[in-house]
Amino acid sequence: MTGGRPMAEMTYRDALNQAMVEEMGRDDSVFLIGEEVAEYDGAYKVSRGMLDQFGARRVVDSPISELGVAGLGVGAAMVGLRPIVEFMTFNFSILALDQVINSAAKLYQMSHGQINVPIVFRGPTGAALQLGAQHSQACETYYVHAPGVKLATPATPADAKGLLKAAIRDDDPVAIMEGELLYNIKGEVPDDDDFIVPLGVADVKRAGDDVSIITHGKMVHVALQAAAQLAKDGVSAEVLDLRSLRPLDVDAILATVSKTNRVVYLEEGWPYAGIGAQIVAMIQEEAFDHLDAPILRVTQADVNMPYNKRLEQLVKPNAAKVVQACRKVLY
Amino acid sequence: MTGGRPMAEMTYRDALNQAMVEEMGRDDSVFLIGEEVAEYDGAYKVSRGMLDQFGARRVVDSPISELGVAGLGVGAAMVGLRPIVEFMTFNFSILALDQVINSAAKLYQMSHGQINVPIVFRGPTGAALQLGAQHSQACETYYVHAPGVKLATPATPADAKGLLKAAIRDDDPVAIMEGELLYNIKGEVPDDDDFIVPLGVADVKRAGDDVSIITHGKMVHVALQAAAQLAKDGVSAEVLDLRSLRPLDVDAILATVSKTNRVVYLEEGWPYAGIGAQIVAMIQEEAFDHLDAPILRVTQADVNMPYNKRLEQLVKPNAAKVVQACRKVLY
Amino acid sequence: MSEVDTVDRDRPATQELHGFSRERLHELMRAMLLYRRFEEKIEEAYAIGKIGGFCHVHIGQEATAAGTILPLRREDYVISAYRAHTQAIAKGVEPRAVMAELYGKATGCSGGLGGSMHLFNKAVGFMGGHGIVGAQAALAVGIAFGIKYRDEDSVVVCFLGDAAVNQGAFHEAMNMAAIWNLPVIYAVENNGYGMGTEFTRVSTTEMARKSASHGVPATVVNGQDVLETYRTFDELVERTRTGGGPQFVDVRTYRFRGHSMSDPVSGTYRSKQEVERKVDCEDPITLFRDQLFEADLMSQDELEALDAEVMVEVDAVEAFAESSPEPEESAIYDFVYSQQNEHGRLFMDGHDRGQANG
Amino acid sequence: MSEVDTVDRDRPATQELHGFSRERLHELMRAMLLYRRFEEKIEEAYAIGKIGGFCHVHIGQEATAAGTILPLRREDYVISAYRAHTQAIAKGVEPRAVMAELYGKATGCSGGLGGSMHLFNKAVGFMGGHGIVGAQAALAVGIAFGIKYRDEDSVVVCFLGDAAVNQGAFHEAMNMAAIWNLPVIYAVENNGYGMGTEFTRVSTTEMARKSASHGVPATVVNGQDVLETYRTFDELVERTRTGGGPQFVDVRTYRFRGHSMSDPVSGTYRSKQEVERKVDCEDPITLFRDQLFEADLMSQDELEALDAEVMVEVDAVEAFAESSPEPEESAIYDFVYSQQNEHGRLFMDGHDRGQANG
Ligand SMILES: Cc1ncc(C[n+]2csc(CCOP(=O)(O)OP(=O)(O)O)c2C)c(N)n1
Ligand SMILES: Cc1ncc(C[n+]2csc(CCOP(=O)(O)OP(=O)(O)O)c2C)c(N)n1
Ligand SMILES: [Mg+2]
Ligand SMILES: [Mg+2]
Repeated sequence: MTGGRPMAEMTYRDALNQAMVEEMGRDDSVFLIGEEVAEYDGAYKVSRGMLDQFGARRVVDSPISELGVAGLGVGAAMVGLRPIVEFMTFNFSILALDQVINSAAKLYQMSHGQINVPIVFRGPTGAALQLGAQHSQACETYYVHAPGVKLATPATPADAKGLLKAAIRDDDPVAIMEGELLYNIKGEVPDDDDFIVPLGVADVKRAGDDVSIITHGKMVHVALQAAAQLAKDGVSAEVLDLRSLRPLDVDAILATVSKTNRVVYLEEGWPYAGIGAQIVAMIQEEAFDHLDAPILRVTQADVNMPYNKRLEQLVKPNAAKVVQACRKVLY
Repeated sequence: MTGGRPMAEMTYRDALNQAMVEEMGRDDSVFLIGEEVAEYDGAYKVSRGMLDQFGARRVVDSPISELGVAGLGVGAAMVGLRPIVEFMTFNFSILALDQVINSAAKLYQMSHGQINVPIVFRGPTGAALQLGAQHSQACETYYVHAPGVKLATPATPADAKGLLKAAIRDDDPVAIMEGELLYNIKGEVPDDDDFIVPLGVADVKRAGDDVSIITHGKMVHVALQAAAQLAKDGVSAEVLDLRSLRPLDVDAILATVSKTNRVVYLEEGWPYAGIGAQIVAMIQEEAFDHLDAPILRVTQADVNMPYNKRLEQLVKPNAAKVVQACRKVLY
Repeated sequence: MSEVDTVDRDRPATQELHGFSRERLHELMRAMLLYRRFEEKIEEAYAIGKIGGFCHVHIGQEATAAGTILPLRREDYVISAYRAHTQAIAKGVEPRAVMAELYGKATGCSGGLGGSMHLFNKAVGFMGGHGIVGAQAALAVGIAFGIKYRDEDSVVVCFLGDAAVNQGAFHEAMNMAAIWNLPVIYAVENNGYGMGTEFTRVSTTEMARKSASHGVPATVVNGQDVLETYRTFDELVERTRTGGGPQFVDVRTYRFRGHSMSDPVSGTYRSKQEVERKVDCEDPITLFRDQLFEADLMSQDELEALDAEVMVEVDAVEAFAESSPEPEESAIYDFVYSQQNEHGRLFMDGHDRGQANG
Repeated sequence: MSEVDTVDRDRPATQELHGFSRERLHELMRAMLLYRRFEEKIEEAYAIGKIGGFCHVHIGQEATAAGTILPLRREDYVISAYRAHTQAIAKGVEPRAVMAELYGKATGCSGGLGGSMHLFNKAVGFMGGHGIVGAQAALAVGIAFGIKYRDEDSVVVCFLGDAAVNQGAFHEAMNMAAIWNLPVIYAVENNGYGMGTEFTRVSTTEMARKSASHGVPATVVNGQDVLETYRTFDELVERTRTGGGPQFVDVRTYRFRGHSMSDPVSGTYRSKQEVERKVDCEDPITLFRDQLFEADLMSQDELEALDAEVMVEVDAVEAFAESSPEPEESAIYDFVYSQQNEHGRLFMDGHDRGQANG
């Protein structure tokens, strides 16, 4: 991926920050808006220092009006700006979904291509720790079901930077779903203003032969843990990080399936009409004869997230559950 | 299903009306609220005559405030009323989704069972004719992904009456998704105040041996057309109408799969994380060895609905596409 | 209008009314006649199935389009709801492109993809055509944000129906317009009803109070009086253009037809008598005609000539729409994404299967 | 309070202040001390990891809970946001059930499933504990609708933060409350900030104008003065209870702590000096103490005794929470649906696979 380039170690948070800073540096039409993004440096400090660097014209604290702010972003994009709308978390973006689905996703079509909407919606998705039912939702399905929006879910600092930069440069609406529990993780990030990770390219985060764990976002780390555990027992698991959920790298999916013939889909969200459901349906359609076992899905339990710590852990997907599912598809 | 009971022929519209009138007659805590439901008799005339019969206390015209009205309904349900919230169409309910997902679906859990939410959300889903991108969306996925809400999609007048009555009597939030193009269809409906169609029971709308067309809602009629066409060529297709998407009659699904070993899922909505994706994922997991061919999905094209009549027809699923998919799974 | 001069038949023809030149007044009359004839043609075409879907006309509300939009510059923006034919034309969208759009043709202003509810022409600043009640209020504030961000001196006029002020989006948007002092004018086309619901049933306050929570100044204008509306907007637009911030205008009007093509003109929610009284006494074209006749700024013959001219134009428009080609099938997939990414599959229905690394 | 009597030390102890009996005044003081000590205990417990998640305390805002809720009846309802510990206690939820909830225990008022942000006790009319800013405004109007529907004479008090008035849900709800004249009182706990955002940065109007669009009467009250708040609410509640319709109240207060446990008390958005000044001059407990001392309605000894009493209570509460059992694992699935349907599968993760006809 990064062959020979100079690298810098940084957190996922800082990688996102750098992506925004660089893109705002190269293009005046890019601006950031959201609750607490300016004076407070972002609820999760992702936009630290940006107000100082770019001023209140381009780093804008909004009222708590998710629907209105999303609409404002889309309107600004209609006249050629490139807004980055930060949702404090995607849980709150359900309030804004009308502007995402009915405006951002549809304007290019309704206007017959006169108006494109180069907007980025970003923020953390999914559960953190003990935040309870309303603050612990993985929102991917709400953003992929209707066509017209693209979606990426970076798992590492390098992907965070590269995908966010790709999203900002993309001419269509792109959602970037991050993770509260990812912001502090560290990794090597190419030290290059033009480093991008193109949308639509999956990444084999660990190569293996016996079983494929396909996943996205925060769960990549759980998959890697599971793969490490399996390795101890001599099972070689491949971990494919989709990175981008639309566009979707189906070639990479089919490649890992035809390599291992056994698949587990791991996701943070609920099962019903989840991302995994779609991937399973596609694989069985396009690689039916390559499957030696049914594909299993490891997801959040199909319940609302409890506050209690122990129950929360039981509800969330984890490496043990992934290992178990892998063993099952391996018989 | 209806063995020997006296039947009356009526439209789907009137069946829904009858369901509400009967339930409001037997339980004062049931009321109807929505845009134009009272003085205007409903945008699609589903509530015709109800204002006269029950008065403005129980048949309530609301402002155009989908989020607020949904929240009002949930609040009323929190103190024991049984609101029926009519969305003029489910397209507009995206504005209300926060109250559906974050209040209705979660209150029972967050309150540890102190507060249940016996609310019904109903109205048409999906496309009608030439209404363009914003008015032609099948919204099932948005209502099933998060746990806590039940969902049924009646295809016939009898199912409309029976499922709506079941929904009104259910102690949890239930969405009933109807269809603008279904309101005028006629059928036999049991003439019985206590006729209900329980949630969670699928219905074989046509028996067959060679291939199973599983579907729900308005598409049941398309499936039946396709089955009739296939029959002319000697192919015997079974049409399974799920009727209820949560709870889901998995037994019935597995039964038809193990009978025909070949499946097509037909739905009006988009493919990505659609209902079909879920059903396919479940079938391949639970009946892997019963499948002689990959399951194919027939869906709306993965695009925004165009206004132009001919293009709209191309985008929508139809009998010809279903026949083609059936032929494909039959090789 | 009580202030008009008593006309002396022997005087040479008057040259002005309230600062509008004779020529400008004729243009205004022509515009309103065009809107009326154009939408009457739509009604005919709808009746015989040439136009489909939901279709909402402005008949009776012509002065609101003319009086609010004609004062604008080309670089200004207009954004509206699903009742927008005459507004689109007023902003400079070609009538034939609007009609062709309703016919679902490739030559339509949205290529036949949008239909009556989704008219667009970015080049002349007509930003749609939106079907979700109230949503355009938030988009408008974004356009205004863009104007200010770039330090331009355009303004946005955002139309809303009276029923849209009960949407949260409207209030969120108006508050942001206020706190950032953005150049947007919210014009409520207050025809008294949202479908079958009279405004007084869904609000305890006057329309002009709806911006009070947000500190946006409100103005009430008789939207059946094209000159009053025009002068008011001329002034408000100037104020907003020069940094005066957002405005809220209650443009009082009345819908002469049903809510949409399938809605009867009168019925359960308003009486035949009410509609007849309004049509008889508050037709904006008749009122304007009377003003012009009284001020001796137009003759019956001139009026008839104008009307004949627009009828010819409307016939040509209809012929254009009728004879235009249907959109290509490729339009189905060509206008979902403006950027087809180099990698990966965008469409999950198999459309781009096998392309790129899909 | 400027109106207090000058106290003559030799007089027999005063028996009343503004119509509050000595006993009632002591109760009020005890309540506020309890809130303060209770939340100080929460801070300790959070610091050592006994409590998790987001946790928002009311320290500095005690008078708003006491003054607004203690005038209510048991049959009245309170609904709030995520900052609600003291409100729950004021409405009658047992302190130990609140603390146990924060500890995630089965004995918590939400069985350990809700946590700090989702406190519930339907039996005493405490309807949550809601985490989506503004959402409770719409739920409140529904509860009020239910009261009116059944012709009961309860009222609902709905708490909102100052930042919540910019949510569309608030405006939609307030409008419905007005048009149906519903018994709901919106009480803004106006602590001047939504997280790090000062109210004046997200509104150009005073808080009291926020209901103006909807015609709901507004009142401003000093929420640091428990008696003023109490009397105001007593009166407003009575008015609303007797059919007077909705009310909107700007309860002016100040948050002495950070927004949540992870937020510093002062920092980029407000100065240390500002906070110190407020803590020194506007602590509602200190202000109330001074009033009582001046009116000779409480002695230092009495105050200390009360404080010692609540400290003992809080220790017991904490011990209860600490020693309570964790919820059963079955709670995970038992509280998603209240009605497990006879047919079909409700859970798509395999939980009820093989049961019924799942
Ligand atoms: C969010 C939403 N809810 C409901 C509708 C259905 N609907 C279309 S127009 C309309 C009435 C709007 O009335 P008003 O705003 O007064 O505009 P008018 O039609 O009078 O121009 C309704 C309820 C919609 N399009 N969007
Ligand atoms: C819809 C929504 N957006 C954002 C948040 C995150 N959030 C939680 S509290 C808060 C600030 C609210 O401030 P205010 O309403 O003044 O209440 P306070 O915390 O001061 O009591 C924000 C932005 C949320 N919970 N819900
Ligand atoms: Mg109207
Ligand atoms: Mg606050």
